Formats: sequence, structure tokens, C-alpha cells
Amino acid sequence: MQTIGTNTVVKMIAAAAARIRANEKDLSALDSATGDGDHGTTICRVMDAAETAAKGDTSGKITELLNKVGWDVMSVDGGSTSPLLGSFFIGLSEGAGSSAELDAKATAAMFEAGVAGLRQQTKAQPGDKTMIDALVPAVEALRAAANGGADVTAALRQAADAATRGAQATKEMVAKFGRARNLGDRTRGHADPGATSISHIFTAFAEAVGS
Amino acid sequence: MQTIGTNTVVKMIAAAAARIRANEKDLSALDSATGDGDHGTTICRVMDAAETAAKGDTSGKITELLNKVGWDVMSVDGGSTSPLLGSFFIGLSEGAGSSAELDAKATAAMFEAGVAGLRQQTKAQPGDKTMIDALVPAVEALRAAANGGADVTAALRQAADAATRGAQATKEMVAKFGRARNLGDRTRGHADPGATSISHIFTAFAEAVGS
Amino acid sequence: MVMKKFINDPKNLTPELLEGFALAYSDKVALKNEKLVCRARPKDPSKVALVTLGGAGHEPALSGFVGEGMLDISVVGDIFAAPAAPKVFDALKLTNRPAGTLLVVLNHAGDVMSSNIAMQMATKAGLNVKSILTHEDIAPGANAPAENRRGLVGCIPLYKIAGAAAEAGKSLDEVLALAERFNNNMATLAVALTTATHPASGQSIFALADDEMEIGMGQHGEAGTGRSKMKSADETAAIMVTQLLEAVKAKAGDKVLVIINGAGATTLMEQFIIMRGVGKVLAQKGIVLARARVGEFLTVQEMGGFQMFVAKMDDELLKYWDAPCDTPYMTVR
Amino acid sequence: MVMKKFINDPKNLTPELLEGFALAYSDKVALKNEKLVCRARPKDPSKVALVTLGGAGHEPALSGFVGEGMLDISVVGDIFAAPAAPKVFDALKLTNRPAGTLLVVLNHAGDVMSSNIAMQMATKAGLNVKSILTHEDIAPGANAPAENRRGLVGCIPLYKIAGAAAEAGKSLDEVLALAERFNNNMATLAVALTTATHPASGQSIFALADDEMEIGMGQHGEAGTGRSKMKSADETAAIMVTQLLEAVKAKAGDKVLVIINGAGATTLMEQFIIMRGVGKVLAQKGIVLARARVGEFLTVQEMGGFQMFVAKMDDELLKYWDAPCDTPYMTVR
Ligand SMILES: Nc1ncnc2c1ncn2[C@@H]1O[C@H](COP(=O)(O)OP(=O)(O)O)[C@@H](O)[C@H]1O
Ligand SMILES: Nc1ncnc2c1ncn2[C@@H]1O[C@H](COP(=O)(O)OP(=O)(O)O)[C@@H](O)[C@H]1O
Ligand SMILES: [Mg+2]
Ligand SMILES: [Mg+2]
Ligand SMILES: [Mg+2]
Ligand SMILES: [Mg+2]
Repeated sequence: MQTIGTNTVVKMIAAAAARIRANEKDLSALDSATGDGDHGTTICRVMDAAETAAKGDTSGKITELLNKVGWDVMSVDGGSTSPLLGSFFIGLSEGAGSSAELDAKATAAMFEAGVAGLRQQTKAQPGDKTMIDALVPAVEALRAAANGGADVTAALRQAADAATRGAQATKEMVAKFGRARNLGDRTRGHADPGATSISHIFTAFAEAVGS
Repeated sequence: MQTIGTNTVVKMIAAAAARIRANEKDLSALDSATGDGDHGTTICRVMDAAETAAKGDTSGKITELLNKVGWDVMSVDGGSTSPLLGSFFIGLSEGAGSSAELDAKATAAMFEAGVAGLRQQTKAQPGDKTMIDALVPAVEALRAAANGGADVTAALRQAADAATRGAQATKEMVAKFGRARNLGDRTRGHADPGATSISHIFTAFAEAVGS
Repeated sequence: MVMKKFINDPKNLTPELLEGFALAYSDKVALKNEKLVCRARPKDPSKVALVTLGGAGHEPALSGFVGEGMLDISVVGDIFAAPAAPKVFDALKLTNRPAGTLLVVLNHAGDVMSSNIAMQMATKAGLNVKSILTHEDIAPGANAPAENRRGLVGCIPLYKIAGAAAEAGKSLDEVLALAERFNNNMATLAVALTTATHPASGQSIFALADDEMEIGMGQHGEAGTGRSKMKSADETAAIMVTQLLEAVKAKAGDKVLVIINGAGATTLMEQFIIMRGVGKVLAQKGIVLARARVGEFLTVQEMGGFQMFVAKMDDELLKYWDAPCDTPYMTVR
Repeated sequence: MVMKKFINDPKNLTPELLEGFALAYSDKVALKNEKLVCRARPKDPSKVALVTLGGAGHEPALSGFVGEGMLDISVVGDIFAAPAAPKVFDALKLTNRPAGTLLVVLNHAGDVMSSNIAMQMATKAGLNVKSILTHEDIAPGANAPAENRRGLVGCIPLYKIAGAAAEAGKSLDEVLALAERFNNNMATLAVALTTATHPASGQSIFALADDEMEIGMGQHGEAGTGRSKMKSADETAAIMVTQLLEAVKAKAGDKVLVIINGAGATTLMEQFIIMRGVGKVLAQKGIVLARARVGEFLTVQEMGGFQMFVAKMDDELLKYWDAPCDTPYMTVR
């Protein structure tokens, strides 16, 4: 696929929501090991809200669609996940600009704006065992692939693989943010639930675009 | 022994307190089966107070000694046991009158007044599975023995045996008073703790007088 | 289950807890004779005094409501055990006044015996004292003889109403008549979910299976009549409030006061959800929720469960319920 | 352990509990937009408003203190989870007034994010809003950076003091300055004994051995630093109050406010015994127990344990602490 438009964006979000729902129990179990055990529930509510907002879009504009998704995600009561992902989607909306179709480079720019939006809400850095550890490498891989001439499908595939590796790598890390922070060393050996969710979301994005 | 005086009364009360202390755990266990499990604790505190009051007597008069015992027992915080036994001892005090030495008949009259004092505080009747089921037959046996010409030692021995039989008989009864009442039929098969205490007290009285 | 409690010597539970309580609320209460919780600023002696008695271990319980507009003295016994009669008599002597004293007694055997003896002593001593017995538990049936019905959380709103009438300068007979009217129009039902440990003995006070609850259990684990499988909050609320409304003969248009009294471990979250369930039944029946309170008033250590209290109110009762009071655990402006 | 709670559908816990709460206290609070707990009789708009936010499941928690003299609006999230930023912004719009609004935020990641976003939205919308962050937990050390220190029960006396200053007509800057002074002179330490079950998931939120306690555990079972064998009430009280007094730099002659905040299952009996232990240490050090409160303000379901709070007070802070207020769970005459 060379470019993505609103229809594809809706498909991507719906696929991500479906994949998150299928993994709800696992994600809560991961959060039980390092945090308070509710991440599966919260990320499901967040992605359900995102899906509903995306499917309900009547503007036909990527930026407006994503802005609505962002606010609706932000409106979910649920600890850290909803402001973080809400800001991510609002960032995507800002990054999408007025384009109706985004090629690989424009997609990379959109996701970079998403990361910037999310990072406004937290001081967490790569290595701190948070969703950032999946998100940052994913978007870096996306940018690298786009700059290297890959199409959207291939670039998102690269991003998904990087997100999955990033989430895996959190196993070796000690949590410095979120409710896991207090467990310190005891978090080692468990993947971060938020990072794992991000890897599911990017994997679903890639599949939705690829298929 | 033909008569009892203050010294013997002190000895009787001290013996009863010692025997109750030796059975504290068992008495609480009985109360656990039918009530709230505190009877051992409470009856110990009651009899400790009785012993201290008796030993501290300086009046040399049975009625004053028992009146002090009664009030001090009554002053123990502890559910039903302290007003019941406090009233019993105050009744004994009233029954003792001004005599310095009590023969078997006078002893029987004293204990009858004790029973009357206790029964002012409760509507429980024989058969209701309370301390009355040991106390009433004990004092009836005491009266019968005294009327039959027995001396104090023999009469108290009869009373102790009747109290023990009375306490045993409560096993077959269903509680109608106290905290055991709510358990109804489930109290069958367990001796009443209060009646068991009374049997210990009379047994100790008889031993103190006999020895 | 092992007992896990912050205590020192189990023998000193009651004096220590009272000391800490009086320390925290020294502006409102003062301890006398170790176990008499008295108002820090005594009531004007021209007004009727209110005294009550009961065991410890149910905090805030009776002593939590000593202060302006409620109780003058709470006589404290030991853990789950009535105070001795001479102490109750001491309290009656302390409040002795021409206006008289009302002694409020909850129907529990030990409390009744101690107060009977204390009342006899007071009468002999020529004190002007009357007493009232609360017995609003409907677990044995709303029509069971009064002597078989325990006094539960209903004593606390009764202190509030009688206390307000006393502050308003009503005579002993008037305060008693008002308290009796309230007493005759109130009902409580308790439900238990999980047991508590007796803080002195460390023993569980009863046992329920993991999926069982029991409606009608008393303040000390006394067995009730309604053991059943766990029910939802709405079902539980509906069963209980229906019986309570029937017991007080409330009909459409009547005004009721409802109190949800947590036993210990049951959360306010749950109590609010129960309250919501009560509200639904009241709305269906057209009965007016005139006033409500939700919280822990009379507890049973860390027991899971609650007491539900309903009283049918008239304008005079509501006036005294709304009157100001200032105690450690109930203040009305 | 199996969860035994009076609930209906676990998905509806928060709206149902809020409905029951608002029903019981309809004279004091009213629900708006399902999860904004507002004063039933709004404050005079010429006075500064106070808004706060936080998860549910900690009842009475923040919403219990909405009313005259304390909070104007409490924005409620879900069980143990912060409310969404747009709801916080809704509350700020509702209280919008020239006198301004103070947003009180407890230092928990979700709450901080939501309130940061809401503050950005408010600033964009031209509202006159300032915010204050409570972070008085000393579990990570009294000198740990503020961002690592959680906001615990200290928010509640802060609402009281800032709320009283607002009622007294102080400006937003004055209210904020006073609140900051209190904020900088308070410290809290929590101790846990037994776990609680998350009422939606039914899972235990942490585990401790039968003979263990943990000093420093957070509001949601977040691990602390001081796991140890069970200690007596006096030992526990002494360890905790000593650290707290040090944290607020209290010295002989200073006046302190102490709050013992039960976590859920720990009885008032125990809390009073702890209070007595605190009193002994204060007496030794010649520090004055100026004011105290003992009870459940911010709970963690049926968790066993408590939070101990100490604040160094001056005359102005005491004046506002003593000022009248009228909320469901704190009333001062
Ligand atoms: N301050 C933070 N910065 C970045 N990510 C965070 C932060 N706090 C939490 N997270 C992410 O959120 C995940 C937990 O989400 P969730 O369980 O829904 O929220 P909560 O921690 O409020 O219960 C963590 O695994 C982590 O990836
Ligand atoms: N109303 C009563 N009349 C006579 N005896 C009673 C009554 N109530 C209790 N008892 C006696 O007291 C005993 C229990 O005593 P105890 O456990 O000390 O008091 P409580 O029942 O207050 O815990 C019972 O076994 C019974 O013999
Ligand atoms: Mg979580
Ligand atoms: Mg007993
Ligand atoms: Mg008892
Ligand atoms: Mg959470």
C-alpha cells in the first residue's frame, strides 16, 4: 500500500482494538506482576472508545477523526493509560495535518507527532520500562523504513517488529515509572504491560494495512 | 464440721477461686461451643475479686464479708456472670444474718437466700440450661441433708454432688437464656458453662469444709 | 485465620482504647473513673441528662456519641461485655439532678442486668432516674416478644433525638415519651458476611462458608435465622428493607430515616450501593427517604456485613434529628 | 481468599456507589454528569472554589468532604483509577468565577496527568485556576524528590484549611499560599497488615505473611520499604510518629495535628490504641497535640492497616482547621 486514508485509519484502529480485546486477560496478568492488575481492563476501554470514535467519524478527514479519537480516549477514566494514549492520538491528529492520504513519510511524521504528544505527559525515558520502550523504537523504525523508501505496509511492518522487540526488552528493565516503580527490582523478568499493548497495537496496524 | 465461721467462709471462697482458675480454659471452651467463649475469663475475674474481697475482710462478720464479696463481684465488668454471682453473694450475705457461726440448717438458709438473690436478676427457670440448673438442685440437696440432720460437711458434699449432676444434665437441654439461646438446638450435647462453674464452686466449698 | 491487630497487652484493651479516644477528642469528652466517658463541658444541670452503657470492641459505639446534644455519660464495660452495675450507678450519681436522668439500655442480657441493679440502687438512693430499653432487632420476627429482640444500632439515633429534646429543656417525662415513640417506630436487621476475631482471645466469633451470608446475626456473632448463599447488593437491600418497612408499618407517603451501619470490614462503597438499592424499593413503594446516614456507628471488630435501620419519622422526631449536636462521631450544625 | 462484597455488576461500581452516596446525603451533595460530586447548595460565587479529583474505591475519600467549608466539586474516576482530564476540565468550567478555583491534586501518576491536561485546557479557555500538588508520603524518605512522594490522607485536612480560607473570602493567591504552607508542614506514613480485594477484579491487591506488617505501603498496595514482623501497637506508633515528627521538624513546644486514618478493616479500637501510643511519644518530646481525628477518611477497601498523619500547625492554620464546615463525613460547628 502506498498511502493510507481515513478508511484505512478506521480499519487500523478497529484491528488494534480487536487485538487488545483478545489479549485483555494476559495484559492484566502482566500488570498484576508489576502493577495493580488493571491494565487489560483499561486498555480495552481505551481502545473500545477509540474504535467507536473512529467508526463514528463523519468528517472524512484523518486529522478530525484522530482528534475525536484522542478526546474520547482521554475521556476514559482509567489511570495513566487514557491520558497517555489520548495525548498520543491527539498528537497523531496534529501530525496528520490536512492531508487526505498519507504516504510512508507522512505516516512516519504523523507517528512522530503522536510520540511527542504522549511524551508531553510524562518524563519517562527509554529504558524506564514503560510503553515508551515499545513506542519510540517502533516510530524510529517506521521513520527509517520510510526514509529508506519502504511503502506504508512495509514501514508499519518494521514498526510492529520493533515494537515487539521493544516490549520484549522491557523484561530486562527495572520500572522507574507508574505503579510498578515501587516494586523496583522485583519488576525484572516481567514485560511491561503498557509496552506490550503498544506492540499489539502496532502489530494490528501492520496487519490491517497489509491485508 | 458442725458450723462454719468467717475463716471457713474465706477458705471456701479461696478454694472455689483456685478450682475455677484451674478450669479456666475448659470453661471458655464450653462457652465457645454454646456462647461467646468468654466464660472462663469472666468467672475467673469474678472469683478472683471474690477471693480478694474475702481475704481482705476485717469485720470478722460473715454477713459483712459476703456483702463486700457481693459488691466486688458485681463490680467486675463481664456480661451476665458478674451481676448474677454478685447478687448470689449479696443474697448469701442477707441470708447469713448476724450469726457468727452457721450450722447446717443456717447454711442451707443462707444459700437459699443466695439463690433468691440470683433469681431476682433473671427469669431463667430450671431446665433453661443456665447456672440455675446446677444451683437450684445443689441448694435443694443442701436443705434436704440439713433437714435430715447432716452436718455442714456432709450437707455441702450432697450439694456438690447435686450441682455436678445438675451441670451434667444441662447437656441434654436446649439453651433458652444467655448468648447460647440463639444457637437453640445446636446447644444440645454441650454442658452449660455457667452450670459447670457452679458445680466447681460447690465442689470446692465441700472440699474446703471437709478438709 | 491468624489475628492481626495493633494491640498491646490484650488485658488492657478497653482502658487503652478509651485513653486514646479521650486524648484525640479531649475537646469533646473526658474520662472519669477509667471507664466513664463524660462530656468535656457538662450540660446545664437544669436539663435532663442521658446515660447509656455497653461493652467495648464496637467502636465508635456508644462513647462516640457523648457530647452536646446527645449523651452525657457512656458507661463502658469490657470487650463485648457489659459494664458492672456499680459503675452504672456511679454514672447516675454523677448526672444526678432535679431534672432527672434517662438511662438508655440496649437489650443484651448483661446490660439489662447491670442496669436493673443500678436502677434499684438509684431508686434506693432517691435519684430521679427513668430508663428505656431498645430492642429493635427484627431477626426473631417483628412480633417476637421485646425481651427476645436485641438492641442494635437504633440506640444511636435514639440518643440523638432524646438528647436534642433534653437540650431543648423538655422534662424527663417528655424526653422519655418522645424516646419511646421513636423506639416503637424503629427496626434493625443485620447481615453478616465474614467473621471477626475477638481481640482478647484471638478467636473467630463465628464461621460462614465462602459463599454464604447470614441475615439476622447479632452484634457478637449470635446466630441469626437467614443463612443463605451470597446475594447481590440489590437483592440483599430489597429483602432487608422490605422486612424493615413492614416491621415499622411504613406506607406510601410516610417519611423514614434510614441508617446503613457498617460492621467493620464492609466498605462504604458497598454500603452506598446498598443504600441505592434501598432507595429503589422506597421509590417503588412511594415512601419518602427523609433522612439517611451511612457509615460505622456500632461495629463488631473487622466483621464483614452491616446493619440496616429504618425508623418512621414524624415532624417532631425530624426536628430533633435535625437539631445541632457536637460529639466525636456525629456533629450536626 | 474469595471476595465477599455486596455489589451488583462490577462494571457499575462507581456510578452505583455515587448514586447511593448522593441519595443518602442529598441535603449536602448533588451529582452532576454522573461523576462530579458537587455541593447541594453552591458556594457564593464571589469566593474561591475548591476542586479535587481521584479514583473511587477509597470511600468516603474526596467526595465525602464536599460541602460548606471544604470542597466545591470532587471529580471521581473509576475504582483506583484517576478520572479523565475532560471531566476535570468540566468541573473547572462549572466552578469558573472571577475569584478563581484552586485544583487540589494528589500525587498519583494518573491524577497528575489528568489534572495537567485539564489545567492546560483551562488556561487555553481563559479560566482563573491554580493548582496544588499534595505529596506528603514520607515512605521513600522525607527528603526524596516531591515527585516520588505520594499524596495520601493529607489532602483532607488541606481541603479543610483551604476551604475555610475560601469561605472566609480570601483571594486565590492567599488560599494557595495558606494551602502551600500547610502542604509543606505535613507528613504521612502508612502501614499495612492485611490485603484488600479489588472490587472489580476480585484479586487481592498485595500479600503479606500472617506475621508480617509493612510500613510505607501506598493507597493501592504499592510496595513500601518497611516489611517487618508484626509489632505491638505502641512500637508501631512510636516508630511511625518519630519519623513523621522528624519529617515536619517538630520540636518541643510545637503544636501538631494528628490524624489516624483507618485503611478499612483495622478497627477504631486499634486506632485509638495507636493514638494513645502517639500521645506518649508527643508527651516525651514536649510536643503539643493541638488537634486530632481518628477514623476512616481515605480507605483502601477492606485493607488492614492505617495512615498516620502529622502536621505542624500555627495559629492561623488552627483557626481555619477549627472553622465551621458541613460535609457528609466532616462537620465542625
Ligand atoms: N508515567 C508514565 N509514563 C509512561 N508510561 C507509563 C507511566 N505510567 C504508567 N505507564 C504505562 O502504563 C502502564 C500501566 O497502565 P495501567 O495499568 O492502565 O495504568 P495504572 O498504572 O494507572 O494502573 C505501564 O505498564 C506503563 O507502560
Ligand atoms: N439470663 C441468664 N440467667 C441465668 N444464667 C445465665 C443467663 N445468661 C447467662 N447465664 C449463665 O451465664 C453463663 C455464661 O456466662 P458468661 O459467658 O460469663 O456471660 P456472657 O453470656 O455474657 O458471655 C451461661 O452458661 C449461663 O449459665
Ligand atoms: Mg495498572
Ligand atoms: Mg460468654
Ligand atoms: Mg460475653
Ligand atoms: Mg490502575
